[in-house]
Amino acid sequence: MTFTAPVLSYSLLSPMLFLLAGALIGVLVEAFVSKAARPAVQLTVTLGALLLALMQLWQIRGEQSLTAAMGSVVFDGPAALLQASILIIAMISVFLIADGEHFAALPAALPGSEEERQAIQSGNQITEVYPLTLFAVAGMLLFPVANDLITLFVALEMLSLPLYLMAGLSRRRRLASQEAALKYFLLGAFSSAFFLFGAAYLYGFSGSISFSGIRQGIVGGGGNDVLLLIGIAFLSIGLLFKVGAVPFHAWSPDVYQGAPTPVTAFMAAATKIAAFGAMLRIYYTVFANAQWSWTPVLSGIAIVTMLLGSLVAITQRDVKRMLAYSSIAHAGFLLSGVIALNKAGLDATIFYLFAYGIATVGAFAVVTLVRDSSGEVTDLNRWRGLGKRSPFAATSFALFLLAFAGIPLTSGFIGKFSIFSAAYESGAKGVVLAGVLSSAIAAFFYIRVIVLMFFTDATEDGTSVEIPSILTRATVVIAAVITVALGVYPAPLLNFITDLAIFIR
Amino acid sequence: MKWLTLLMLLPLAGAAIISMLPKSMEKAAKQAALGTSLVVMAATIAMVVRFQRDNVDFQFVEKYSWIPSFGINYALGVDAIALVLILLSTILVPVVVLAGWNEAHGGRWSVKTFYILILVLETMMIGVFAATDVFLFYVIFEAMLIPVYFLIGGYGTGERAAAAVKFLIYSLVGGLLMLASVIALYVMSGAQGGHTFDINKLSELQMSSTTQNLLFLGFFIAFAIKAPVWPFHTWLPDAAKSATPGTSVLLLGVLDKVGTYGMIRFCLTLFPEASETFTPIILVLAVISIIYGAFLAIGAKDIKRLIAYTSISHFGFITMGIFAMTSQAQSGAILYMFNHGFSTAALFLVAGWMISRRGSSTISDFGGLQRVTPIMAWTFFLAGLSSLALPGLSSFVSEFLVLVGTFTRYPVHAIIATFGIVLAALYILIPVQIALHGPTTPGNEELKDLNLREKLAIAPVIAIIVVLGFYPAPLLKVINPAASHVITQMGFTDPAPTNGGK
Amino acid sequence: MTTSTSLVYLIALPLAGAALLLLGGRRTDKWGHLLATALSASSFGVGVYQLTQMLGRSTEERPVSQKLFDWINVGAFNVDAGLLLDQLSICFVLLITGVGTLIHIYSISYMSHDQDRRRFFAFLNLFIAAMLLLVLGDSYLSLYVGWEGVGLASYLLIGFWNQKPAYATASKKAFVMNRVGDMGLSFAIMIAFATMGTVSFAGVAEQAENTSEAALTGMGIMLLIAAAGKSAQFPLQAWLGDAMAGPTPVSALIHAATMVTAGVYLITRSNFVFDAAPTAQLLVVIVGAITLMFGALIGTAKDDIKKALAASTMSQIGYMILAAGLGPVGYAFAIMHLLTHGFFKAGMFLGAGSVMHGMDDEVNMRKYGALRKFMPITFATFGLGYLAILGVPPFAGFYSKDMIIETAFNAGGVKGIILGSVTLLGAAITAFYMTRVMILTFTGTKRWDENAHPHESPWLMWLPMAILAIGSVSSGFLLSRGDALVNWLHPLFDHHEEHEQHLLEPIVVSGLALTMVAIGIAIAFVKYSRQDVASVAPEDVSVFTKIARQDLMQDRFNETVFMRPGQVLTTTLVATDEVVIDGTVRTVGKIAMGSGSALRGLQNGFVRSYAALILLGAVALVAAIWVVVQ
Amino acid sequence: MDASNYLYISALLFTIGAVGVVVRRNAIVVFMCIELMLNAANLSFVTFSRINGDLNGQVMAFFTMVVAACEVVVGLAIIVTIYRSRRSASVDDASLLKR
Amino acid sequence: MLQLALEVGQTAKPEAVMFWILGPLAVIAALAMLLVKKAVHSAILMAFVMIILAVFYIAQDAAFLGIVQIVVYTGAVMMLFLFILMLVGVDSSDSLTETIRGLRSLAITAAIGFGGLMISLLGHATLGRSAVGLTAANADGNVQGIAALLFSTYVWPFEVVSALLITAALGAMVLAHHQRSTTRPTQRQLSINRFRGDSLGTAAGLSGPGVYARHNAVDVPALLPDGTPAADSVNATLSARGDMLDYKKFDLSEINTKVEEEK
Repeated sequence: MTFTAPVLSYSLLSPMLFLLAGALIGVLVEAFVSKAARPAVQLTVTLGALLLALMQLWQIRGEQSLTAAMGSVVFDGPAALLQASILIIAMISVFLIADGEHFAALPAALPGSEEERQAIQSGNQITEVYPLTLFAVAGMLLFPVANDLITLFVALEMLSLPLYLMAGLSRRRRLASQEAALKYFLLGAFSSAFFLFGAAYLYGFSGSISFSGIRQGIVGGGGNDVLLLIGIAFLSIGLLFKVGAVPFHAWSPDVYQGAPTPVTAFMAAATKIAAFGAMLRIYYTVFANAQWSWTPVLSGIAIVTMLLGSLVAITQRDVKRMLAYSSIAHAGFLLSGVIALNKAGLDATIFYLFAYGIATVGAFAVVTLVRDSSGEVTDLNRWRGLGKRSPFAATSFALFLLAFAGIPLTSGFIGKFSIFSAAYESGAKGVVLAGVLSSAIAAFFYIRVIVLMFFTDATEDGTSVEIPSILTRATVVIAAVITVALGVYPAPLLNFITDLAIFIR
Repeated sequence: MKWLTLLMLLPLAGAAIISMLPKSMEKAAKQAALGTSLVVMAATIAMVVRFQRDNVDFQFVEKYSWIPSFGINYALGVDAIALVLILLSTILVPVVVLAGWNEAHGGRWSVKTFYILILVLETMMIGVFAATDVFLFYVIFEAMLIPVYFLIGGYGTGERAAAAVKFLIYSLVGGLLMLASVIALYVMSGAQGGHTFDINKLSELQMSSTTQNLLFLGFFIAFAIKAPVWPFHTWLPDAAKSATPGTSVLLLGVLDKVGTYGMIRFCLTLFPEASETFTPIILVLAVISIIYGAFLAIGAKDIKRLIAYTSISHFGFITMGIFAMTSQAQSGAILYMFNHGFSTAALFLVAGWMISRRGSSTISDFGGLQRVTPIMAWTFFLAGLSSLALPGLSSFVSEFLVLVGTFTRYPVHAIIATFGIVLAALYILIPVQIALHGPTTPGNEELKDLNLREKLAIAPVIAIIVVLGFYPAPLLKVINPAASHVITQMGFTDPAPTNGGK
Repeated sequence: MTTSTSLVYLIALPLAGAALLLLGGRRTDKWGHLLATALSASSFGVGVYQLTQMLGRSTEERPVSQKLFDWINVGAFNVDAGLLLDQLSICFVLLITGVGTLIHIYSISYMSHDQDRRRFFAFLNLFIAAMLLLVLGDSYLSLYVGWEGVGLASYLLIGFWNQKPAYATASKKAFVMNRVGDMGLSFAIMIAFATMGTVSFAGVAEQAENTSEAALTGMGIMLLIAAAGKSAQFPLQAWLGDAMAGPTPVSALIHAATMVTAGVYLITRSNFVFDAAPTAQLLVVIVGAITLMFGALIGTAKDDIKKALAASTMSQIGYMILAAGLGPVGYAFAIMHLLTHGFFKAGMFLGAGSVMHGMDDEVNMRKYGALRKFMPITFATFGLGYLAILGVPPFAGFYSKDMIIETAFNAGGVKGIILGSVTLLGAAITAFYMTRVMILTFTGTKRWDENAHPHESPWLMWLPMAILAIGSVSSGFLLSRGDALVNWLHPLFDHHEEHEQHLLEPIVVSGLALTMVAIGIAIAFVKYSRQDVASVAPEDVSVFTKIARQDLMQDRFNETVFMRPGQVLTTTLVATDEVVIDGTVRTVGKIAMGSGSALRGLQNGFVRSYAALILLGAVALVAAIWVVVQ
Repeated sequence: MDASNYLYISALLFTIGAVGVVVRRNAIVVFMCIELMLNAANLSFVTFSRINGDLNGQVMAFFTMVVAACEVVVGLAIIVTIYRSRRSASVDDASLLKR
Repeated sequence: MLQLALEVGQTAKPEAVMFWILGPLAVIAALAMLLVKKAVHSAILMAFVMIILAVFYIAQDAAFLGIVQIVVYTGAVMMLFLFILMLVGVDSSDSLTETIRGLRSLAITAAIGFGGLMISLLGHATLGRSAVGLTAANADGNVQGIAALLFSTYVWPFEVVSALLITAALGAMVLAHHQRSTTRPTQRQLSINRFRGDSLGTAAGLSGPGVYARHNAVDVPALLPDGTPAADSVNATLSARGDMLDYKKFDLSEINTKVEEEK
């Protein structure tokens, strides 16, 4: 038996390697750097790793390879775009994470205990979130570039596990936070079991673990499609769970609400990109030839997702939950890009993911700003009159909401337009119609929040807007600028995406 | 010279200047807003002078690539229809600024914000009429909602937030339906020679009649909500009641025109066959609007709601004129858009002054104003006469053209619609009697008559109403070629005299 | 056709006066009335000048036109702002400006104590201008402008004292009912354009013969509706009585002499339409006949002197309309009666104004009596008018009314007999109620309060009355001498020299008419001169009287048939708008909210049910696969 | 012996695991049920590996075990934390977040 | 029927026998796992299923996986489960009554539907190629074969899994590790605190459970000299778990001390 040494093409893996290295350094920092210095060091390390990864990505943006890491990883235009989006969003999310105050001082301490009180007094911070974030980002980078089921599964877990953990680390309302972690974890594991089961059947159907092998199996398969269909169905459950599509969405409102807001922002934005990135690759390359089987089902799911997300969002009283339902609705919109199964759909989905991700981080960043003495205030009723007390927060939040609603001159509109037109082009008219309808429903609750902030007077219980750390403010400003810029002049980015976004098989 | 871009940039520049002023300099903000809008008006007139009225193509054309990957251009250009409406907008803005000098003070936000919103709105009003790229039009069509929303919700009275929301939701729903149609057009253009939003190219698309009907509906419902046509009208009375008079003037005078303008520019141009298919239904809706709006105006207790309902009736006339497919009706409809802007402006501004003096908008709170504040009363009366289309005032010409033009093709509709003129007499004279005649209602004895500023603001409006009533020819000469071009494009010719079948 | 550049001054002068006085405001208070009167008079001067010019030309050359500017020009719809002065309109021009000027003069004194006299004169000038536009317009559309313009002026003047709610209501009622008529005019114009492609008088006249009778009948009926609205003819007559709310000079000018006769003008002007549409013509006659009787009957029961005169006006216009409906033979008589009526009715109204002026604005004739001694001039002028309206020879009414009765009889067949009888009966009733007015006002015992100090009016008031009285006396004779008016108007009307079949000899008709008048006078004498008149209207009167006092239930009819249902409809629609249309939208919102809340129930917080949801999703997918595979 | 019989077993075990997640309340038992599902998937992998004559399936199963081990660590840590806060391992008690 | 009949030499018959014995057992054990009340029993049954699976692996020429299944899964992972079960109360038992309305029937319906459909589908599945068997692939030995794949083709995921392990470790630490925010008190400090405290009652140290009582189990509190029970003498874990017996009945003052003479 001969063993050939593997060839890894490190340059294409380097963005992930930088992140993993950064994470490992972070772990070492936990061990060896004094407590006081840790936050700053960790932040520097994390941002440095992200920045290096991004720079490296820029270097390799034009390259294409099917065989990186012995065929485990495929690198092409969409991969570069998705990874870059994830990195950018991770970066501004890290700004939020760095703004202290969000994470439990001592997660191991019982909520409300003396020990916790002491930990808070001593200014303890759990800087472990930085390496955890980096691990998650690395997993997210890997997810859309995975080229076989093993890598896909490992990436899925790698992006999920840190998020499970981080969801439980909130400083305030710790019981809810831990509950969110539990729910996220249990349901996540449940769905990855489905994912795995589906993977097994795909393997059984095609006799191959690699995407190209599965595709060949679909193209030239000799038997009937039972195994394939089961495989596609169950694998899809795992993916749809991650993006929060109905009926696999139930975790997201609870988790979004319970998790520390920076984590919510990060996972709402970045996870979606990663998961949709993987979906795009899988549906556009691997399952493309079995289109007949999954498009109708996925269309149905998309329609139900849009409508349910929008309808339930109307009735929400908590801003984070409202954003969660809105993100469910957006998952539906994004699914229509997957259904489109054409170049326009690919471009549109990538653009939409980036635009939506940025706006989401921005919106959650504003949520972190609205606080009273006991932490963030997420009850919408207490957002009354915010426009008066904090024009900055209210105006930027309104901007993000308008982007979510798809009002022209915001990035959301261009995204919606491009994704719906792609779906329409592929003949999915029902999806487009449902999308339009649910956009109308959705507009209602976005406007309701704007009314609350601007047109009603504040209640007496004094929700104050804390003067935000410079980093949070930066996040909000960056997100707002990008949102408007992409709404007014999206041409450069769209062109960039159009030129680059071509899947290789 | 890039006239249209210049026109759009001027208000923005003004807004930028105002935004740099400190909050305390309220007067300076007002003056800057007035100055800016006057400059814009002057520039518009300078442009209008250069307009070649016999040329039915778009003029002052500008085109820059905006989003090349979707074939979207920043493309501007005006024909007579757009030109007239731009002129209307830019004349009304300074009037509104001057007339509503103090109306920003009751708002949630500062005075300067109010004027920034007004000027931004002006830019969009010009842009929405000037856009020849469907996408650009849609963008501005939707984006316009935002400043209006804040103007109603932030500076209005009463249930302003609810009214603003209602306005926005209605408009957004309509806009989204239109978006679906826009997307379909875009996709079809892609299949037929490359993605484009150029209105001229889109009008050459081949599509099945079912598709055309559906897409037409998408556009039409959006415009019918905007216009508003029965039964999509219920947002308007609430919005008009809650908005400041100035905002209401812009809302009814200009923004709602986007709906009727859109019907001509998009519904007719892009979907000629579907327009024909739906004409019977639309005409019925228009006639219902005319009669229904009039009855509701008669039943209205609130002066602002009353004016809103009269507008619904008037928009019924405009819609009917647009779809009657005769050059008289078409010209009449276009002229009506212009005239209605001024007669509503006059009514609303005077009503606004009455309300701000009395502190109530209930009609029965007034009484005998003719003795107390004769100038205000007579101005209101004159505006009312314009609204009931008294011959010799501008609305008459347009209303009669619509009726006579409709009659030649759809006599029954025209006959029913004509009953509206009797109802018009009622809905104007009833409030006139209650508010202006009779003994002076207690509490009104000390009301002040119009001051110089207010007189200055209303004078040009009244002048336009009267002059165009007797001498509409200058405007008609501009409008006629465009109107008949629309008719020709649709494949219609005016019905020849029938001689009663002899 | 002759063109002229001076026609516009006819209109422009009074219009300028109106504009100047309205815009000038209080500054013009001192001299405004004088200016207005002067402008009206100069307009009359222009009219006279035009007449002399016209007389100097041959028959064919007499009509004068002036194109002012392109007014509305869209496609085939070409309407110039153009004026046309022909033999018909010159009659009106002179009547309007002449009587108008006299009434201006009268008003200087009559309104001297009113603080808004200037405004009153502005409105009078506005009226003159609008009325002149009405008769001078060369197309139906220009006429329409004047048509509504006089409606506006009428509205403003009826409601001149609109601080009294009843007066304000009266003015509104007049305008709205007029608008119903205006609607008819709109329809007529639309029909004209749709069928003939033109709306100018000349164009329609030219095209009429190429046009089907149905279309012309339709147009004719619409014109009749228009005429009925403006001229207070059945069924749109109800506003005229209430219109007496305006100052009396207004009643004299607008609601007696000029505006209310515009309907007659319209019908005679549209002779080419009616001549070709017998059905419409018949309707005209019927409307005229009904109104003639209607007005006369109301007149018998009115105690308000102005309302009695108003009823009389209605009735007399009924005569004119009837005449106009008789075709080419009747047009000239209609115009003649119109002119003579303009004199004597204006004179009587001014007389009534003079009485009221002397009686502290008392209008109830039962509170008058024996005023002959206190107001001799008024009595004299009023009396001359009285004789004229009765048709006593040789006063003006004799010539004009007699002709109409005669023509009515000559209409032939049953139609002729019925119409002739109606006109004769009308003459009798006219005699009755006018005598009643005379007796109640000027003779008998005085029934007024001690506070009243009846006195003769100043010369500024009686002078116009005197001039009009002269007209009442002489105009009939002058106009009919040698068929002057008939011949003057002849070129305009297509008089086909039909074989005139005389049912009754003219002299017989005159005799009959005079007999009827005598009977009417006699009854009135018996009823009012032989016994004392109660100063309060007696209640124990016949049902007929009661109904007549209520204007033959016309208001109740309108109320029941139009107003109440209209109000109900309005309320219903307001409710519909709120409940049904807005309600539907709200319901959609509620459904969305409701389904949102219901779906929200899925999110019950239990992780196990979330897992169940995922499991169900998986089952659904598997089931779908199963279905596909089977 | 028909190798596909293992697939039936695998499917049954998977189903039982899935139902267990829904019906059991003890978080640890729920988690064990998930592990059962993963094991069922592994059995499928191994069986398919045999059918396909290809070791990739076994490698995948191996990865699954490793990843599952990591998941267990994280999962149990979370369960312990929530148990310590709430004194209960019942997943039903964790229902603060809803609606 | 899935045409996968695989005649693997002479092992065919023994494998079938093994399968038909162990297969049903595995299913029964799995079902029982759902039905037993105590979590510990579930864990044991789970381990049982896993071992059966290990046997299946080995029977299917996946010897390496079979061993790993036993060593890692059953040995380590299940032990971790049991360990945690101990921590949260080894004898804690689930009430099997369903509290969420309709959920159980729903779940059972779903399960029957799911299982039935899956089996039906598998019955319909065809592969279009004949089953191969692992004889060829395992020619160099099963472990060698897997190793070759693992360290060449799958080296990248293999490396990435290390990150996953670090994450797990880090996560467990974050959630469980009590970082001290104050320095640990020395013995000396503790003594001082004890004697300087408000009461000298505990100065001599806490009593052990059950010492002076009539009962000497660890879950019964000690009685202090005055006869009152010392609640903190019971291990905190036990009391936290609610396993401490009610001390009231051992309280001297509560005990009937009256000696009744025997008759």
